[in-house]
Amino acid sequence: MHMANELLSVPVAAGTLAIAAAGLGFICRKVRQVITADKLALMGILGAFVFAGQMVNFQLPAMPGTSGHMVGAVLLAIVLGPHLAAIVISSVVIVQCLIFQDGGLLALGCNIINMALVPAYAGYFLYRIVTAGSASSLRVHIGAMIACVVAVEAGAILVPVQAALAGVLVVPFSTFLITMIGVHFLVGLVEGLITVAVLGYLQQVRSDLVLHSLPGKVRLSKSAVLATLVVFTIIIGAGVSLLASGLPDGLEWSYAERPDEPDFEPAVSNDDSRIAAVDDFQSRYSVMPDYSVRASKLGQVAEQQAGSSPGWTSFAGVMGSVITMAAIWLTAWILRKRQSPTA
Amino acid sequence: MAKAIEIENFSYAYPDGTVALDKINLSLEHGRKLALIGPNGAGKSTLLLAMAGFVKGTGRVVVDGLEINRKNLKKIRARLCSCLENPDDQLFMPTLFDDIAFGPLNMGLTPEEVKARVGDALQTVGLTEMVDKAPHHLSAGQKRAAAIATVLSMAPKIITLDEPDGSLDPRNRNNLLKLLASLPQTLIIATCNMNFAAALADRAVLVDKGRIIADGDAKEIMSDSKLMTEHGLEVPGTIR
Amino acid sequence: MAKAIEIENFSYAYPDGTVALDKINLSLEHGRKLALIGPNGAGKSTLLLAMAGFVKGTGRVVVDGLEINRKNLKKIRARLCSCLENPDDQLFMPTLFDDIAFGPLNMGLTPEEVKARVGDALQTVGLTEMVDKAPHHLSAGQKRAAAIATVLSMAPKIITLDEPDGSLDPRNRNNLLKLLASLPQTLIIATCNMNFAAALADRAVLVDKGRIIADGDAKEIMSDSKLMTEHGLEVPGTIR
Amino acid sequence: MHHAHIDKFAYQDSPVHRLDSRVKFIVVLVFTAMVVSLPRTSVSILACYAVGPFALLVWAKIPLRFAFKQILLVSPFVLVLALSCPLYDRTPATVAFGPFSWRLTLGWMRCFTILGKFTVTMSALIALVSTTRFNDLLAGLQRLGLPKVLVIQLGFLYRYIFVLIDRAHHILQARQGRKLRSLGFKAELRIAAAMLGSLFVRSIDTAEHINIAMQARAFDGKWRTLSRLQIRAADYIFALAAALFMAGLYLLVKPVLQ
Ligand SMILES: Nc1ncnc2c1ncn2[C@@H]1O[C@H](COP(=O)(O)OP(=O)(O)OP(=O)(O)O)[C@@H](O)[C@H]1O
Ligand SMILES: Nc1ncnc2c1ncn2[C@@H]1O[C@H](COP(=O)(O)OP(=O)(O)OP(=O)(O)O)[C@@H](O)[C@H]1O
Ligand SMILES: [Mg+2]
Ligand SMILES: [Mg+2]
Repeated sequence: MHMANELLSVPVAAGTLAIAAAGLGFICRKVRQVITADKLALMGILGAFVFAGQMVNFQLPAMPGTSGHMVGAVLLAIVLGPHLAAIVISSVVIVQCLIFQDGGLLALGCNIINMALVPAYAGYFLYRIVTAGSASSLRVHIGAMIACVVAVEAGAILVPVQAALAGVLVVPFSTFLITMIGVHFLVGLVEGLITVAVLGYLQQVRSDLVLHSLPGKVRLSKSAVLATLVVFTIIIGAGVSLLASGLPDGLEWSYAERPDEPDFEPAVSNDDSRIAAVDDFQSRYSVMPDYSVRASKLGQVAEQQAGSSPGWTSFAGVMGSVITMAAIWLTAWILRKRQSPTA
Repeated sequence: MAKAIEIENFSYAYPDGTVALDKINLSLEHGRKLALIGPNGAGKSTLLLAMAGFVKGTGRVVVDGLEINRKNLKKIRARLCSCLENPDDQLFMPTLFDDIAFGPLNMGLTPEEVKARVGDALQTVGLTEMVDKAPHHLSAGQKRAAAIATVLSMAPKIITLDEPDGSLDPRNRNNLLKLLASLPQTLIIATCNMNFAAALADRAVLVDKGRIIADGDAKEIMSDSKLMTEHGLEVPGTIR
Repeated sequence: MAKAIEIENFSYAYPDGTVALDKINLSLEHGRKLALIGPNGAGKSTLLLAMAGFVKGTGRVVVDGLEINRKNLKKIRARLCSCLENPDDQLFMPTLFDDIAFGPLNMGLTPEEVKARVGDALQTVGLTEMVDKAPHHLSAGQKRAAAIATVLSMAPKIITLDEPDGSLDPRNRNNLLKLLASLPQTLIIATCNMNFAAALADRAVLVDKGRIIADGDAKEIMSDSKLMTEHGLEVPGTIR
Repeated sequence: MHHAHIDKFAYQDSPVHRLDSRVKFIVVLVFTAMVVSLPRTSVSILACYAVGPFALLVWAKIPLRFAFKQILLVSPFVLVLALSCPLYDRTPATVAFGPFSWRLTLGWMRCFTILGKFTVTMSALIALVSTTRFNDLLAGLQRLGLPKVLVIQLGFLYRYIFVLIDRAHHILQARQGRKLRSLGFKAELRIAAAMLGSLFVRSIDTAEHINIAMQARAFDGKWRTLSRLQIRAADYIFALAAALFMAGLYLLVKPVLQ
């Protein structure tokens, strides 16, 4: 599920972008020695494969009219190893943003973390642990299935966490979290089924691909696998439980104000008099009041506003913008008209 | 009896705005072998897609008496079967058997009937021993034959083929010619190899820039050297 | 002067055991145009790969006086350049400019030289205006020409081409023929289209089942109808 | 999904298309950050911000219908979350707009802000990507510090999206042509897996061919490209104008409209 700009605050966006950039930079540096020339084309094409693969849909049972498709993070992690898969899926996420406008520029950090880094590593680790190097198809299939469900879930859980940290939504954290977990359990299940089925096909026609023998595949040692998995579980578990248990009423702490508690002080108070004056100005003339309008005063403010002037400021703003746009459009139209007969 | 294909005033533009077909009118009786000829980018492949209902433009396309629309599409697909340009696109199942059984299974036949169909189709194209092979282990000529078998097993009345002669050596091409000539079905073949078209078709339709330029007896059209060179083609050696 | 290509007793089997080349002996002077003919699966593509050092078998391959080994490989790549069968495999960069500049850049030329090379190559194949286009915006014939330009820009002495005539209509094929005939380089062309081979080559090598069956003057070999049909080929219409 | 829409307008020519990709990218990034940081319930100010992307789209001759369609296409997730706001925040508020005034809840205003911000930032992103060729954007991003491995990777990805989408289309057509009824989930899954698997195997084969093509052209593992990026006077003017526009909105208009 693509995170959107609008569900983030600038600090959260900047933070996640920094984490994603650092992570990707680290991986790119780490694999630079092992990436042989022949990996470059392979990685790019498998990225394109993810897009093309998403077009192959199939009917889901019991849900007429819906169809599933594969995302492919775990499949790529199994075939390419986690580092290369993380790079490939990250580039897929970047292209989704830059070409298909899925998820915004600011949300890119979140999306890389949720959809590329976490699924690639989590999926790969689980797969490695379950299969333990064995090529028995039962183990491969169970491993892939678990890896898909957990990888998809792990990424999905992060979405409400990030949104809650940003504090843009009013949807209670627990509701959002439970919805995401529920929906993505199904998504992960479908992903798991199709990944297992594709692995079955590959074992039949190109078993070398499944058996870790794609030349130059970057692998991790078993202890690294376990250690990272433990750390990862602790971070996710701790983060989620902290957010869910400590703040039962939906992370209101992150808001500057508590409408249900009129006495609640803003987390950030500013005593600069100019800012206070602007604040005051804003709250008095606010047509579309921000949360900074005290709920207790709201009725009052609204009554004051009714029929008085402040509505006109925003009216002027919107009308001015609309007129400007119309003027721009008209100018462009006239210019084009004038160009086309001569051209 | 209804015509095999009737197209009235059909036009189609790709999403990027390329007009691939422009007011096409065409009608074809059952049992004929039609060659769609034209230079690269003429619109041959698109016309074949339109006949099978894969692209939806303006105008009417009627296949064996059924107009193409959502309701009829399934019935039409059982009567008109298309064989794509690249056999690798057509052969995606792990074994040849699965691939050839795919269509009949979808038609709801019993397992015995399906097996019989697969056997017949393989025999027609001469691949009986290959039944358990994976498609990517077949040679170029065998892949082409297998792709045709996947379509034959559905026993359609009409078969469309897109450049079936591509990347085949002369012997394989002759084998394919013989196979296609022996099929009783109505065949519609898009190709820019004039020798192939001349050897197989009794009727030719010359397409260029999305329009039908000429339509008539294959020999007559293909021996008109002015017409052919004007549209990037050549008079086939066998006619000249 | 050294021969363009000298192959002595070269054999190669694919990892799955298929013997693709079996004791090949071949030598070719500079400036010749050689057609490698043979049926599907004969080993033509594999032989071209061997000439460029992409498959390592037993025996000796010497290119322009340099034996193929790891040390010489870089030098050889600047002298012999191969163009693959599918232009989509050859054109892998996002724009035509980048694609054609790829080889010269790898040879360590200065940016000015690279730009000059790109300009020349594009002019030779007649795609000068397309320089900023993405490959997926080119037509079939243009893609083929562009693939040849990517090789020309490296100014090699020897160019190998794998089925350059595939899926082209007669006009595009003639344009390609003219382009190839006008090139001063040594050309080695694998094809199973006999008309194309006959129009271009002065020497022909007939390959089948990984062996060289005949080697000599192109007209002579290709007009031997017994030999040709025995190996799945045909006498080209232009000779008959 | 069809690839015809991917770079439909990036190859046109207009003053906006000719701007340097780095400048455009940074301007759009800063613009997005500014819009996102606007207060959570301010809708009218968004109209002023919308002038920027609108001007770019019109100036670059990108049809507005295309932009709107594109925005609509990617909106579902945001739409669901935005529409859930009114359910959870029912604090009443009065909205005055010129001669009119309404009673609403803060939840609704949040919902409108989220959707408004979404529209404005998305149109800015669309203005960026439909006026910039992807490879120019990549070259720009590389100059801005994107790791080289990722740049190369993205270049290949972009190039082969078109090839593989075509292939996927053909495979889908082959299935569609022979699929006359549903065979049940198990068979459907098996068939989809076979299609994906064969696409995957062919992708790997293609990668092998590309390797050969690269090495045939003297590729030795070191990636070299000629950058043809160039910052010109027009770019400075554009950057200045964008900075003035954003600063003006921030300093002058925002406090008044609040
Ligand atoms: N997916 C597509 N998107 C946009 N335009 C397309 C697409 N496919 C084909 N076209 C264009 O439509 C026109 C007709 O294409 P079509 O593939 O039908 O030609 P054709 O006659 O089959 O050519 P060829 O001999 O090369 O196969 C061409 O101009 C082509 O560039
Ligand atoms: N990657 C591979 N693995 C195993 N066998 C292969 C591989 N590629 C080719 N072969 C086999 O090697 C032999 C020679 O193949 P090659 O591709 O050189 O033939 P060709 O003469 O180019 O045929 P065509 O005209 O079909 O291109 C064939 O029998 C083929 O099946
Ligand atoms: Mg075609
Ligand atoms: Mg070959």
